[in-house]
Amino acid sequence: MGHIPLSWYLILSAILFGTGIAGFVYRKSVITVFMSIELMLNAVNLSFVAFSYQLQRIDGHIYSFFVMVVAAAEAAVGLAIILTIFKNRGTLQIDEVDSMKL
Amino acid sequence: MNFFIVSLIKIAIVFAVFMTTLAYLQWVERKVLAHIQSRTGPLRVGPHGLLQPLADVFKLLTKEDLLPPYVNRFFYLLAPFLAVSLALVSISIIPFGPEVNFFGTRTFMQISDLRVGILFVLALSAVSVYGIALAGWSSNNKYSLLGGLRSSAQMISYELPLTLAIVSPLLLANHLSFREIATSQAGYYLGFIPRWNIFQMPFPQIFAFIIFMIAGFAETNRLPFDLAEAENELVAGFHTEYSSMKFACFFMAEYANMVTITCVATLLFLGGWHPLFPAPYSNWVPSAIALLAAIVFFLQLRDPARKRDRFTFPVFALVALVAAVLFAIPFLQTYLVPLFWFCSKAGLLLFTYIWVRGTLPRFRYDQLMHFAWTFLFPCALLNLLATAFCVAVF
Amino acid sequence: MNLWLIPFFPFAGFVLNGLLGKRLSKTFVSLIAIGSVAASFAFVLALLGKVYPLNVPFSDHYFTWIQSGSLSIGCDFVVDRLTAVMLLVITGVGLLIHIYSIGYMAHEEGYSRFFTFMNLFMFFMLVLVLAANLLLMFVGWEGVGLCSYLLISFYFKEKFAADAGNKAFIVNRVGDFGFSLGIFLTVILFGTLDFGHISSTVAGMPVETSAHMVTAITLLLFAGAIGKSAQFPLYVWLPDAMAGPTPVSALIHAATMVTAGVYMVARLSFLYDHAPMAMHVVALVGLFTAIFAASIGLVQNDIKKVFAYSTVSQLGYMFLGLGVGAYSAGIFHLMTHAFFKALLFLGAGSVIHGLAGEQDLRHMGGLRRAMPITFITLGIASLAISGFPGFSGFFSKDAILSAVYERSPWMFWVGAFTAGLTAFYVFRAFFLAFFGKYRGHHHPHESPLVMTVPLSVLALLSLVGGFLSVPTWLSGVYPLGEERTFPMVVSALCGILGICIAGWFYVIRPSMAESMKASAGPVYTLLENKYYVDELYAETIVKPVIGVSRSLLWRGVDEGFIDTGLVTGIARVVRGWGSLFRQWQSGSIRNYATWILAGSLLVIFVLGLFGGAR
Amino acid sequence: MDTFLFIVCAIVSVGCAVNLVLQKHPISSALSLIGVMGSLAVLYLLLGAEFIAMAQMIVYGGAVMVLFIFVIMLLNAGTEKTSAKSWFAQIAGFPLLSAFVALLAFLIKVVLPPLHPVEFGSWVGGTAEAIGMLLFTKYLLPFEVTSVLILIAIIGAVVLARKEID
Repeated sequence: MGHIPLSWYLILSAILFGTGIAGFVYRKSVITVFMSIELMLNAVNLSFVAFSYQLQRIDGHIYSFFVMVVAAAEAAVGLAIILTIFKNRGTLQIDEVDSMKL
Repeated sequence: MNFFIVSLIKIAIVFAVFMTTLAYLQWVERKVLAHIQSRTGPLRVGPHGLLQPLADVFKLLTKEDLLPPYVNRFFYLLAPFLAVSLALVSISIIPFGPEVNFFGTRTFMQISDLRVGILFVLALSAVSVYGIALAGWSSNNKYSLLGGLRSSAQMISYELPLTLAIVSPLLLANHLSFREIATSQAGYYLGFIPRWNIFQMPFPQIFAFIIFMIAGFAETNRLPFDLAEAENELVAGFHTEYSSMKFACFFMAEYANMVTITCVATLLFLGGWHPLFPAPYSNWVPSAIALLAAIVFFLQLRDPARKRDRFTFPVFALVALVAAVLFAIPFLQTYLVPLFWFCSKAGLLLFTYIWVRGTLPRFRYDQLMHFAWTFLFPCALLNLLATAFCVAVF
Repeated sequence: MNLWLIPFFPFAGFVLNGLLGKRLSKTFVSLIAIGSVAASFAFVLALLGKVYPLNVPFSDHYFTWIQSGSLSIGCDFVVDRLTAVMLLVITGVGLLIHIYSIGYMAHEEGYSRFFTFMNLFMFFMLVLVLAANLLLMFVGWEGVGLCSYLLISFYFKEKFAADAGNKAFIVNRVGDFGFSLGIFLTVILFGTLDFGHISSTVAGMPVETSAHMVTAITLLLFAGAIGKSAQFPLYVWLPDAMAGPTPVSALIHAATMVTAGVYMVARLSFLYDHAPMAMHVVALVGLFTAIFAASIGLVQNDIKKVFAYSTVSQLGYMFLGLGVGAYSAGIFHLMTHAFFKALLFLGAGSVIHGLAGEQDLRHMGGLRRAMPITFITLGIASLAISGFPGFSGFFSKDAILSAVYERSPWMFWVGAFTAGLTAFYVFRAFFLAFFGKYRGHHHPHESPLVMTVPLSVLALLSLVGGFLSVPTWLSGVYPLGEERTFPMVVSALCGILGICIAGWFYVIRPSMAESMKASAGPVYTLLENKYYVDELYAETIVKPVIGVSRSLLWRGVDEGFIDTGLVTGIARVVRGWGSLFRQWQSGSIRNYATWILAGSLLVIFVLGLFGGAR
Repeated sequence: MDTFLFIVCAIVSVGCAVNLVLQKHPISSALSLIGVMGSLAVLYLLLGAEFIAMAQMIVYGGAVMVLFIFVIMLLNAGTEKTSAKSWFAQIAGFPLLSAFVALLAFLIKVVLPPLHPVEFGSWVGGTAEAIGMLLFTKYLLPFEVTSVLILIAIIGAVVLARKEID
C-alpha cells in the first residue's frame, strides 16, 4: 500500500508516447493520426506533472496547462483543416493527400 | 474505518433519496403541467397518482429490451450507461447542509467534499455530451444523428456562458469548493438581508443567476432548448431508437441533470442551506409551513372534490402535523432546518423548470445558436467584467 | 556668375515640353522651345557684355561629381574666348533655326516631340561647350549623340529614318570608344581631367618625353572627333543623317554638333601642340576628307545630300586648318560655316517645303521666280561657301589656306582644288534648282515669313560674318596666322572658276553636263556610288560581324555553350540528383513521421548517453 | 490503495491507447482516447495535480474530444482503407518505435537521479489557487500570448471552415 516509484509514471508516459507514435506511423485516417498526436501530448503532460511532483514545484503544471490550451487551439485549427481537406479531396486517407509531390 | 462506514451510510441515504426524488420529480412535473393546462394529471395509481412513478418503473423494466439490428451495438449500449452514470455522479459532491455531530462523529451533510468541486461538476457536464452524441451516432438513424449533433453543439455553446456565469460567484467566494462557497454566504446585511451571492454587488448578481439558469436549461436539454428531441422535427431526437430501460436511463439522466443544476444554482447564488431569515425565526418557519398545510387539508375536508379525499386528506394532514412536530423538536432542528431550506430553494428552482416547460415555446435552432453566441455570451462576459471590477475595488 | 543658367533654360524647355507637350497647343510648345533658347541666347549676350574683354577664363564650380582617390572630377563650367564664340554660334544659330522650325514643322506629326529633342540637344551642346573637364565634355558629347539619333530617326515610322539613326549611333560608337580610351589615358598620364590642370601640366613637359603618350591620347580623342565630325573613314553616317527634318540637318548636322570635334581639338590645342605626329594625322585626314567628300558631292542629285557632302568636306577643311596649327582659322571657319551652311540647309529646306517634300534636283528648276527670297539668300550662302571675295567663307577659308600654304604647299594646292570643286557642286545644285525650266510636278510657293526671316538674318551673317575677325579675337589664345596674298588670290580664283564652270554646264549649255557624264563613264559611276564605301563597309565589317555573331556567338556560345551547356546542363544535373532525392520526399506524412522518429531517437541517444543528462 | 489505483489507471490508459491504435473506426479511437484522458486525470490527482486533472477533463475531455467526435460525425468518417504507400513507415516504423521506447525506459531507469516515491496527498501543490498565483505573476506574458494564440486559432478555424473552395 502506498508508495509508487515515480519512474513508473515516467515509463507509463513513455509507453503512451510510443503508442501515440505508433498510431501516427501506422494509421491511415487523418483524424486518427490527429488523435495520436493528442495522445502524445497527453503522455508529455503526464511527464510534466510527474516531474513537477519530483521537484515539488508547480511550474510543470503550468506547462501542461499551456500544452492543453495550445492543444485546444490546435484541435480547432487542425479539425478545420481536416474539414477543408475533406471538402476538397473527398478523402480522409492520409496517404492520398500527397499532391505536394510532383 | 469510521470514514468508510459513515461514507457508505451517506451514500446509501443520498442514493435512496435521490432516486426517489427523480422518480417523483416526474410525477410532480406531470401534475404541474396538467394543472397549468387545466388537467388533472395522473390520478389512477394510488391517491392523486402518487404511486404512478412506481408503476412507470415497473412498466419500463418489464418492457421488451429491443435491440435494433442496424445499430453499432457497443456504442448503442454504452451511450445510456454513460449518460446516466455521469449525471448521477455529480450529486456526490453537493453539500445539503452544514457540518453535523452525528452520535459523536462529526461529518458533513455531503458524500465528499472536493477542493475543486465546481470544476468537477463542469468536467462532468462537459463529458456528459458523449452520452447524447454517441446515442445519436450509434443509432444509425438520421433523426438520431441530427439530434445528437444538435445537442452536442448546443451543449458546447452553452457551456461557455454557464462557466462565465459561475465565475462571478467564485470571484466573490474566492473558493472552488461548494462547501466553502456556501459557508461564505452565511450571515446578514443589516440583520435581515441574507449575504447570498445573488444579493451581492454588482447589479446585484441577479444577472449571473439568470444567465446561469438559462444556460442550465440548455445544458439539460429542457424546454425551450430541447432541440435535441424536438419531436415534430426529429421524432424523438437522439433517443428515437431507445426503448425500455435504456430509454429510462436517458430519462433519469435528464432529471438528474436538472437536480444537479438546481443544486449548484442554490449553492452558488442562493446561499445553499442558509435560511432566508435570521436563525431564531427561521427555525420555526418549516413547522409553521407544515402546520399551515395541515390546516389547509383539514379545511379542504369540509368540501371534498372527490370521494376518496375524505380518506386521503386526513392522512395528508396527519403527515403534515407530524412534520411540523418533527421540525419543532430542537434536537432534530439542527439537522432538518438546513435541509429544509436547501430543499425548498432547489425545489423552487425545479418548479421553475417545470413552469417554463409548461409556458414557453421551443426555440428554432439558428435562434438558439444566435442567442448563445451573440447575446448570452457577451452578457456573461460583461457581468464577469463588472464583478471582477467590484471585487478588485471593494 | 550663374553659368549654369545657360544650359538650364533649354533643359527647362525640354522638361516642360517633354512632360506636358502633348497637352499643350502648338503655339505654347513653340513659345516654350523658342523662349528657352532665346533666354539662353540673351543670357549669353548679357554675360559676354558683362565680362567683355574676357582676358582670363571665367569658371564656376558647382559640385564634386566623382571623388575617387586622388582623382576628383567636378561639375565645372568655364567660359573663355573660344567658348564665347561657340556659345554665340550655338545659341544664335540655334535660335534662328528654332524660329525657322515653327514654319517648317508646322504640319508635321510629333511637333512637341521635335522641340523637346531640340531643346535637349541645345542643353547637351551647351554642356559640351561649357565643360571645364573632359568627362563633363563627354557627357555633352554623348548627349548630343543621343539627340542626333533621336532626331535623325524623327520619322521613325519610315524604315530608312530608323536605319539612318541606328547607323549614326553605331558609327559614332566607334569614335566614342576611342574618345573614352583617350579619357582613360588622360587620367593615367595626368591624374586629372580638368583642362586647366592638363594645360599647365603639359606645358611643363618637354615635347620629347611625353610624345608617345600624348600622341596616343590625342589620336584616340581625334578618333572621337572623326566619328562626331564625320571625317574619313567614319563620315558615312552624315549623308544618311539627312533623313531627319531639315532644321535638324541645319542645326545638328551642319552648324553645331558635327563641329564638336573641331571644338574639342581646338580646346585641347595644348595637347595637340605636344604631339606633332597627331597634328599631321589631323591635317591629312582633314585634307583627304575634304577632297573625297567634295568629289562625291559633285554628282549627288539629292539637294540635301549635296550639302551633306559639302559639310563633310568643309569639316575636313576645318581639321586641315587645325592640323597645320591654325586653330583660330579652324574656329573662324567653323563660325562662318555655321552661318552659311545653316543657311544652305534652311534654304534647301525652304525649297523642299515649297515643293511639298521634293528633294531631287532633277525635279526642280526655275524656282527663282517662285521663291525669290529663298533664291537670294541661298545665292548669298552659295557665294559664301564658294569663297567669293567679300563673303564670309572667303575670309575663313583664306585664313586656313594661308596657314596651310605656309606649312606645306602641296596640301595647299589640294585644298585650293577642293575649294574649286566646292564652288562647282554648290552652284551646280543652286543652278539646277533655281535656273532653267521647272521640271517638277508640284506647285512651288514661297515659304512663310517665319522661315524667310531667319533665312534673311543668316544671309546677312553670311555676308558680313567674315568681318568678325575671330582669329584676332582669339589671338590671346592661339597665335595669329600671317595673311598672305597669294593663297587668297588662288583660292578666290578657284572658287570663281568653279562657279563659272557650273554656270556653263547647267545654265548656259545644259547638254554639256550630260555629255560630260557620258564621257566620264566609270568615274561618274564611281562617284555616284560614293566610291562604294558603304558597300565596302558592309562587306568587310558588317557582314563578318553579323556572320560571326550569328554562327559563333549565337549558335555556338549562346545556344551551344550557355543555353545547352550551362543553363539546361545545370538544370539537368540538378534534376538528376533531384530525382534521386525525390524518393525521400515521398509526400507521405507517415514516412516523414518515421524520419522524425529516427531523428529524435538519434538525438535522445546522443544527448542521453553522451550528453547533458549524465 | 494508491498502488491499486495507479495500476488500474495505468492498465486502463495503456489499454485504451493500444485500442486507439488498433481500432479501425475513428469513433472507437476517439472514445479510447477519452478513456486515456480520464485515467490520466485520475493519475494527475494521485500526483497532487487536482487543477490539472480537472482541466484535463474539461479541456481535453469536454472540448477537444467533443470537437473530434463532432467532426467524425459530421464527415461520417468510415473505416480506413489499406494503403500500399508509405512503405518506409511500414517497414522501419516498428523497430524504430521499439528502440525509442526501450531507450526512454533505459534512460528513465538508469540515467535519471533518484526519484521520490509517490504518495497520495503527501504533496498537493496543484491547487487552483497556487496555479492561479503563478499563472498571473511569473507566467503572465505566456498566458496573455496564449490567449492571443487562441483568438488567432478561432479566427483561423472560422476562416478555414467557412471558406468556399471550388
